[in-house]
Amino acid sequence: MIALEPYLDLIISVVYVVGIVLFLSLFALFATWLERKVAGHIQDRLGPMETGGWHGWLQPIADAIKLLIKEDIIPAAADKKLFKLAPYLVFIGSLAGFAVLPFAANLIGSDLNIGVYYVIAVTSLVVIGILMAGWASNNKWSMYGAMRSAAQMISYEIPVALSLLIPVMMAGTMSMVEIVDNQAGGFWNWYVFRTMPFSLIAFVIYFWASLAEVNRAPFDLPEAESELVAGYFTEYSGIRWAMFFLAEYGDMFVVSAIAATVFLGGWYAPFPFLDIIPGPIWFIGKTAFLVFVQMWLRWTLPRLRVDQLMYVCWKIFLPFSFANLLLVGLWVVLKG
Amino acid sequence: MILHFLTQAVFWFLVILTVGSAIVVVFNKRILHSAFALLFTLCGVAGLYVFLSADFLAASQMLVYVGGILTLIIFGVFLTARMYNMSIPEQTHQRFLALLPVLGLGGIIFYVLNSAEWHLITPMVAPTTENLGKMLLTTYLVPFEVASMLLLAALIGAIRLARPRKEDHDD
Amino acid sequence: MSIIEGRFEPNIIITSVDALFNWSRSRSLWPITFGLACCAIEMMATAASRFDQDRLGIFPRPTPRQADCMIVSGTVTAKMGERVRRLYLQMPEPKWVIAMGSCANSGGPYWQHGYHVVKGVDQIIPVDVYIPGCPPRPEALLDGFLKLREKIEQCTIAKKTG
Amino acid sequence: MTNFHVMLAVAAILFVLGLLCVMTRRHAISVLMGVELILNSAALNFVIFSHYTVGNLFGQGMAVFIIIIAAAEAAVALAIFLNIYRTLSTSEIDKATQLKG
Repeated sequence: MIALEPYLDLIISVVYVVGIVLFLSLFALFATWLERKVAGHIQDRLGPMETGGWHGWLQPIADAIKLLIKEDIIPAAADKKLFKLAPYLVFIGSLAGFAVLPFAANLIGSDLNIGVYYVIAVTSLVVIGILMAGWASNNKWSMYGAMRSAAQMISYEIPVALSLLIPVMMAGTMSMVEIVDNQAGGFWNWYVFRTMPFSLIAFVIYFWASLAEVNRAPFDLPEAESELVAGYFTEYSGIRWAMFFLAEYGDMFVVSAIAATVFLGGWYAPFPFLDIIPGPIWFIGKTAFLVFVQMWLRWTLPRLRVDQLMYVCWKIFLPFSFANLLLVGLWVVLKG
Repeated sequence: MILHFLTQAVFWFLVILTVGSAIVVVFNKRILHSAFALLFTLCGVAGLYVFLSADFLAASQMLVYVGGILTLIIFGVFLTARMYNMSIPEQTHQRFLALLPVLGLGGIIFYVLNSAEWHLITPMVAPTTENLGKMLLTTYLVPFEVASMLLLAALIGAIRLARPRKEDHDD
Repeated sequence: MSIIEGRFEPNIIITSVDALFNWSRSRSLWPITFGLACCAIEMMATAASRFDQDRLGIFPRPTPRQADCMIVSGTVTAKMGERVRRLYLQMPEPKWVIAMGSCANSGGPYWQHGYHVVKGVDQIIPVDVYIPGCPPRPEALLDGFLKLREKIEQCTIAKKTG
Repeated sequence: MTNFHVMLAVAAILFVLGLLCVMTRRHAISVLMGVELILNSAALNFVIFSHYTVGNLFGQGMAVFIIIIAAAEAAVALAIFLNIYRTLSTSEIDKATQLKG
């Protein structure tokens, strides 16, 4: 009998990592199904109905198996090494964010003391991965898509970071768990409702800017079908493309989960007596609701032009976030 | 024991990643491959910062270097080269002539590293962000403000320089 | 061809794997839409709320790299024929083609005097399902997809015998 | 040989490689990459010494300043390279031999 005691931490981490990867894949799969259902119902259709009986719930499984056994094309004129590397980078960038998401008080990969900052930092990998994919494909649509995407993600990182600083300032810590703990006890304690209206503005700015961070409509210019075929993944087929897709939905989950954590009270119930329902359910529920709102917006709003996109970021979101930050700082100082 | 072994394995992986990709940066003929290899060097250094219990610095390294500077560099390559020429080759010059002083300097550095007597202390592993923040806003307040001014000046200067001139476009 | 195809003898494992693969392939047919003429309007109508091809898991993709089948809907002129063929070649295996409407089937009204029209898209790429009509109604296109399903369900990844 | 020595060696190698990059390469942006390597090695050295021999955070503070300066330097340098490319239509720094724009 081997003594398991010293390896317990290791085993727990490995199990957690495997669990997170599984969760990400399952979430991404069923998010595609949900997206098609939401799109269908918004457009007065039904969406997938036939595959697997009840409301076509097996549709994502069929899609996934099909993509796995599809031919994997690497264009002859592409830069093969970078072409193969890019999907992994994007996927790692998305997966790394999951490490600090607090599903519950003790269900977290690692409660880093720089949690929020860490998430903003690892997202940079996605930008590089996208640039790599766009360039290595040797295709002008990929290139344009990648350039647009990188410009957009870098610009919108600033309002995202500035609005995330507001709850960080109010909590006095960047650790995810401590930020959530400061919001315990009812929805009136959530940071989105404290220091009205500043934190509400911060939440709105964060949510809109995060839509641009993950290239979702109305900021989905990098993938604009009508002008750029499919943006930076035009040349990707089969399993490599599936990795981009997985990463996109993983990113949606990460940004929504951060919004739920720092603004909407993380794993706490909106009313204290509802705390008997376990934390992870609240956390995933809040996140899933925000993901749903992202889909809702995608199928409701038209796409912005490139210059409008940059205008919104630099001339509207940025000044507002700065003013917001100053005012909340003043509030924190005055309150002592 | 096994944890220690794993930590050492990760450490050596980071060392090899950093040095190996830095070699690619310097010797690869394709400039974009160099730029993308720089990504791994920067990530490796960020990982080494974690081993030095500099967590804030590691995240800053990822954010500023990878998210900012490296993206700028790649954009720079795209903008100053024929974008659709996949190889974007580059010739190097005086490689052997340059090798002499560089190897000499490297030799001196390694000699010093080997011969010096370091007075090592037992390193402390603790979160540094809070103390670093306090330090930057008390002891180092003036340099911090100067750095902010420098960033602002660089921002304005870069925009002024990179902007197309009036005669370049018609509107 | 993907890596698993044509490498194994037919046996019980392969046939059950076949069933799974054929199920997934036939249930998730993503077309690259090649709207060339008036048939394209009917194709769009098939995707819209009344006929809703997404019910069957048919989900249009903008790029050939991610598509499984191609709906050639409309008149294929000689000039467009090159592009049709190139986009067909860019699709990853396994791939299928649906020729929608008389023009794509046989040249349609241009079959005799249309010097500029390809007399049927099957002259340049292999076609799996022909849908007659000028243009065919959306129901006909959906029926074409169901026929294509039947065809896919007879595929196998085993070695071809004989 | 401890981790301390290995890391110092890594920093030294980065410095040497950066120097070589600056000296041999022609494309302006390659030179910039060499400069980044050198800056990285310097920052790494600061952090190593502050962690292993001093035990305070001053080295880390210095590294923060190095990162700030690297960001400013990269932005300005790229703006200048862009201007050079626009006026001289070359990106090789050896060709940019005149100050007149």
